[in-house]
Amino acid sequence: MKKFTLSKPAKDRYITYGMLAVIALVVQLYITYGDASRSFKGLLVPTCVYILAAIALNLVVGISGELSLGQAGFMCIGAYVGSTFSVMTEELIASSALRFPLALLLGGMVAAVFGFLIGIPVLRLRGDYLAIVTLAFGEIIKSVFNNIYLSTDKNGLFFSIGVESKANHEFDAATQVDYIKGAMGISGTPRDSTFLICMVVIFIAMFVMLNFIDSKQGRAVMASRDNRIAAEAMGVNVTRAKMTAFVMSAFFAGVAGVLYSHNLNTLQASTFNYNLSIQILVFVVLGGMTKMRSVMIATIILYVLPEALRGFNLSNYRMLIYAIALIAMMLINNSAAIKRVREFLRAKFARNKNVGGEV
Amino acid sequence: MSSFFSYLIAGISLGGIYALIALGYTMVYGIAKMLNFAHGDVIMIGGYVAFTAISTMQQPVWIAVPCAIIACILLGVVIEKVAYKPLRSATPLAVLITAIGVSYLLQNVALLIFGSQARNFTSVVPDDFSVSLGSINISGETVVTILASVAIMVALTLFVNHTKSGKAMQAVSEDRGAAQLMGINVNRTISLTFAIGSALAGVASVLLCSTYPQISPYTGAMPGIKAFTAAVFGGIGSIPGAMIGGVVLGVIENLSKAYISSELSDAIVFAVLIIVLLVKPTGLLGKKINEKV
Amino acid sequence: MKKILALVLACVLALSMVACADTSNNGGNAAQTGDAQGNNDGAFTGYIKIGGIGPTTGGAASYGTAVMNAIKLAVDEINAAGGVNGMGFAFEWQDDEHNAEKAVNAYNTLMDNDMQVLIGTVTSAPCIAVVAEAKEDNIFMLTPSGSAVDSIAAPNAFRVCFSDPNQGVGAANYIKENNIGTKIAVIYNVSDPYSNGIYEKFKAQAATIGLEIVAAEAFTNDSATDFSVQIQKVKDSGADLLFLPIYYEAAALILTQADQANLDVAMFGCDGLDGVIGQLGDKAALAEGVMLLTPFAAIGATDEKDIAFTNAYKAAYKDEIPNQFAADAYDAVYIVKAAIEKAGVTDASISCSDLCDKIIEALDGLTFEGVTGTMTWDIETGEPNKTADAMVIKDGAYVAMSK
Amino acid sequence: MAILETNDLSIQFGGLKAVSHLDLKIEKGELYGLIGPNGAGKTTVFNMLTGVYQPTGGTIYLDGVCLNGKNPVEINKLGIARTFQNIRLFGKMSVLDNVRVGFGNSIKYSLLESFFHVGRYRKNEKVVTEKAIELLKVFDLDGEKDTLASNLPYGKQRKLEIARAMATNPKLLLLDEPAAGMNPNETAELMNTIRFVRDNFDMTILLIEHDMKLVGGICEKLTVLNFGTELAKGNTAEVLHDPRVITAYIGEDE
Repeated sequence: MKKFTLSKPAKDRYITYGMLAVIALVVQLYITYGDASRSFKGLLVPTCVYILAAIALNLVVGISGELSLGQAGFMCIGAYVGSTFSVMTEELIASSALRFPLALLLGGMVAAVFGFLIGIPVLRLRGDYLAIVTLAFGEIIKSVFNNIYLSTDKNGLFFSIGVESKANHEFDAATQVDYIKGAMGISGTPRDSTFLICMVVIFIAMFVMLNFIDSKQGRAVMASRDNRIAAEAMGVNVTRAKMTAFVMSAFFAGVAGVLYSHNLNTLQASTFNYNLSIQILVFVVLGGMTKMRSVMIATIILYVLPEALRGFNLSNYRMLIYAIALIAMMLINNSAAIKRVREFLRAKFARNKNVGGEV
Repeated sequence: MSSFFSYLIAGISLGGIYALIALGYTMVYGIAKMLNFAHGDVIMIGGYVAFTAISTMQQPVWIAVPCAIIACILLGVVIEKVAYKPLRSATPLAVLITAIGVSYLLQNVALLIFGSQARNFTSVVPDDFSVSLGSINISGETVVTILASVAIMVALTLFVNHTKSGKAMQAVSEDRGAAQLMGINVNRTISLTFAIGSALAGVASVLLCSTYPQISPYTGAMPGIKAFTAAVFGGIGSIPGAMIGGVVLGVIENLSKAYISSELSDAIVFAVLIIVLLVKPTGLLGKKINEKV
Repeated sequence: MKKILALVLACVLALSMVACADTSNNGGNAAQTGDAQGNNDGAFTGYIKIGGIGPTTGGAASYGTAVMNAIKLAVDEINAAGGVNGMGFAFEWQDDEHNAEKAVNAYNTLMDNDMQVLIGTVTSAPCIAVVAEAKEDNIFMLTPSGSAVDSIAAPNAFRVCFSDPNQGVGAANYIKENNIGTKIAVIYNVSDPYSNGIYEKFKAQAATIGLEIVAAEAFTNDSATDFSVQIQKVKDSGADLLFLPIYYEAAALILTQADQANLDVAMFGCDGLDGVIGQLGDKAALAEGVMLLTPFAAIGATDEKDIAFTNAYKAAYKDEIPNQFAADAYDAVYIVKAAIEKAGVTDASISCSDLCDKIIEALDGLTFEGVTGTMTWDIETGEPNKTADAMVIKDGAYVAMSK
Repeated sequence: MAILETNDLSIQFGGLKAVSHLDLKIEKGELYGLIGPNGAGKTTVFNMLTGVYQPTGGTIYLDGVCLNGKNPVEINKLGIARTFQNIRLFGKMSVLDNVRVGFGNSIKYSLLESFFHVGRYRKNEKVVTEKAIELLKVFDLDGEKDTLASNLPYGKQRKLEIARAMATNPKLLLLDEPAAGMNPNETAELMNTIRFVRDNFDMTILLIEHDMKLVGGICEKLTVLNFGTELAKGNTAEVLHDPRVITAYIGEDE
């Protein structure tokens, strides 16, 4: 009888897929048949958005080994593109089952194109310099989108950066429709993001990313991370490898942005500031920067923690507690004493010794 | 022409503040190799201490300013002991995230103690320090800020190059392991660096709040990010670089507001930063890194 | 896996801290008030639960805190005075960090806690997100300060303050009619929907009625400290009036820096400027001569209601002077009270949707006299009809401008 | 025709002439040694051959193709693979993956195929994995294929570097001090492995080494470098007995 075996990374992948399926099923059953609270239901889509943004960032930070502080910028692009598309085509394509996937794809693609363009200069830099340039791009994107105006009237499309030219433009008031309104952003995006759609998107993203990691292109990325010079000597085109990871990350961050914008009725560029980028980075780092599913779990815990604190009667202390918890987690995770305890435990249960295959 | 000079002076004034904060950033980064994202918030706390001393307790400036500086040093040292020291051997990213946690913590503590309302800060600089150049008036705060940042830059350079502790810092910065083997107490050196960086934060806090006479729990956040940008601009880790980076950033910010677009000035500043880093990947005065194969 | 374990442990740790903090904290400005354990134990037949949403952390925290404080003050006053139709008000506040997504989370939490009336949200953008939710629940929603047009884009949403276009157009017309200035310069916050919204309409209206705008200078939330360039450009433009559709914190800095730069023009602002005297502190003299269109004035108020409110607020919150946000929120609670009284609701267990219908019905034709003026509502749009008084700051107090 | 030929190869760093006028000629199938005292410029030669540094003078030909001006990736594709003096493994990847990175350019499938693990992916991955495990068997590393490279003991790390280099299917293999840090037993084993590789894979090998036992044991020809210039070259036995070489190694008596 032929023995059915799976390679280690493949086995690991199926654990992740199983976990996703179980989460999707249990939560969906709970919100359909159980008495889930409003806030529980309300948190589902945002949590999924951050999971997607975080695992996408992990592709750059964990797998590619570069510190990026501009994830919010790509989310911003995806959110704006997806939202504008949906708002403008809401009448043209009535079915959200058709329109929403198109919006997701479009948002992701445009973000990926920007990822590529930004990647060209960014990936020439290393370390903290790369980090500050991604931060700079994130801020530029936010700042530019904050100034975008897009309207139509019977004379056609009007687009401007800056309020001046809009205020000077003569519109046909009867047919004027404002889509993007500067700092006010976009209102009235159809609310197409549901928990199930989010889970399907996360599943696809996870599938593609994990498959990528277990392929020659993915190994090239990790090799470039571990040792750039050796990777080049082994014929790995380091720039192309890092670019692939960067663009993929931008794509999924863009998709996360579309999911985000289709969960709310309103969208402003100011939401996508560096604080959001840092927030997502926190999820990734606390998730250990290696396994995608650890990043996912860290995201769930860290996003839900401050929201769960709403239930207690101490709104003033909510963010304070979050800050303390964050520091405590970092110290617990990294302190030498805890590491020793962990080593000791590992030695005792030597069963799973040093397993390879970064997933 | 006269308006150009006034933009320039305003830029230098703004840049002086950035430079002062950037010096603290660069000092800590250069030696401890960590981005202390909480630096801006230490400044905010320093500002509140000075505010409390001056406005609430009616103390004179010569008591309030040292109070702010000492408070910042104490705070910096405590943060370092509690939050950063246990992570000496961890990845730089772990320390970065911890610093972010500290930043949130300081903001929220200030929010609870002092409330969210921005407070009016009484300038510590007497009015007669201001200088008039023709039609252009340079405020006393600007004069003091620039003098202070130049003095601090010179003092830091002398300290790092000519004292035993300073040389120890350089050694730790070059190679922590080797420094340890040479008998340098790495932990103490890094703690000293934090103390100095925090003292600079104390000076910056008083001058920042005097120049822009308001203080709120979020006062330190944006100047912190801008100063970090300035430090990278000048070549992070380089003391004169931080000074030049700060001033150049301030001038670019104000000139782009004046001549290009006041709506997009934030974007323009960051775009210039990107261009500079593409031409000089380690900033204006940064050291080139060569990896031995 | 062990890392995850550590994470979970840390969470448990954090939560246990929460529990500790919970028991130790009863002071400060805790957000919940008027619960059954209040001093009117048993006096009320039940409680109408009012929810409030706004930023109490983050950069916009001062606005949210003012609203939270004012609602609490009003609720306490009403409960102490015997409530409404035998019922008391209960109040719960949730922070939204000036973020639309968090505002929706906050709204959901409040709905879980059986909110019946929503006063909020404080800032425009999150308000738009919450309106979409509130529309589905048909809960009565009254925003004290969400001034964007879309902030009340639902039949069940109303506001106390003016809308942005309303203010922009109003300011332009007032300047023209009273001939306050001919060459106008503007400094506005391009990253703030409020400021941007007013400026956009102001500019359009100025073009229509023939006001000349000689300089329009922007700043952003990220660069809201140094205004020297903007001030210099205003100076160079030869403007005779500076229009400031911005909030008082930035305005205080602009006034300080304009003084340093020897800029000598008249200044004119909207309701956001209210609070500038307090913000300037010992430099309050700089605000002399500044004009603003505002329905409420805490300092130098002559109206009885305004004085009473200002004093009560100062007494309750460490001498803090109430700003426009606080005044709007204070009115909001009393508007709800007036509407419930008029509707004759006596059963506090009424569903939020039924209560909403009754309140809206009552609001139709209701004339409310509050600290921010006398107002009625357009039931179709949810906009208030009220007049803004033009004020000028004289000797550290507001004085009505003579027309 | 020689597989590797350098003519007048020189490099200068600022004013310092690190290597000057080096002529190397290595025939196919040879086991060639490059020796010399510390700081003689041996690793610099490797860095020029692999494109890490660009020579400031002279030419490099591999199998008739000029390598001047080419980058490390191109040179690897043309057929030179190397190991490093200070081990440069992909530390956080498994032993198997380290080798599979080496095979990266010999398998062809598109990014889209790797996203969904379809098309050529399955077949190619299967082939590559089998080949990689075979290669690991040669170096006696197949038992540790799932271990992280950084967790291997030192001697095995050196071997893994050779295996990884072999995976790129080179014409010429450059080994930079392969026996450094090994005990005599390990060194002896390594000598056998190197010979095995040369014989069974039909490989040409150029190695830098300080261990004279290894050099004397397996190298057929030697070039001795001193202060960046060629001191001697020829058959191993002759070169090792050359008095100039002995002086350079032991130092001059004064």
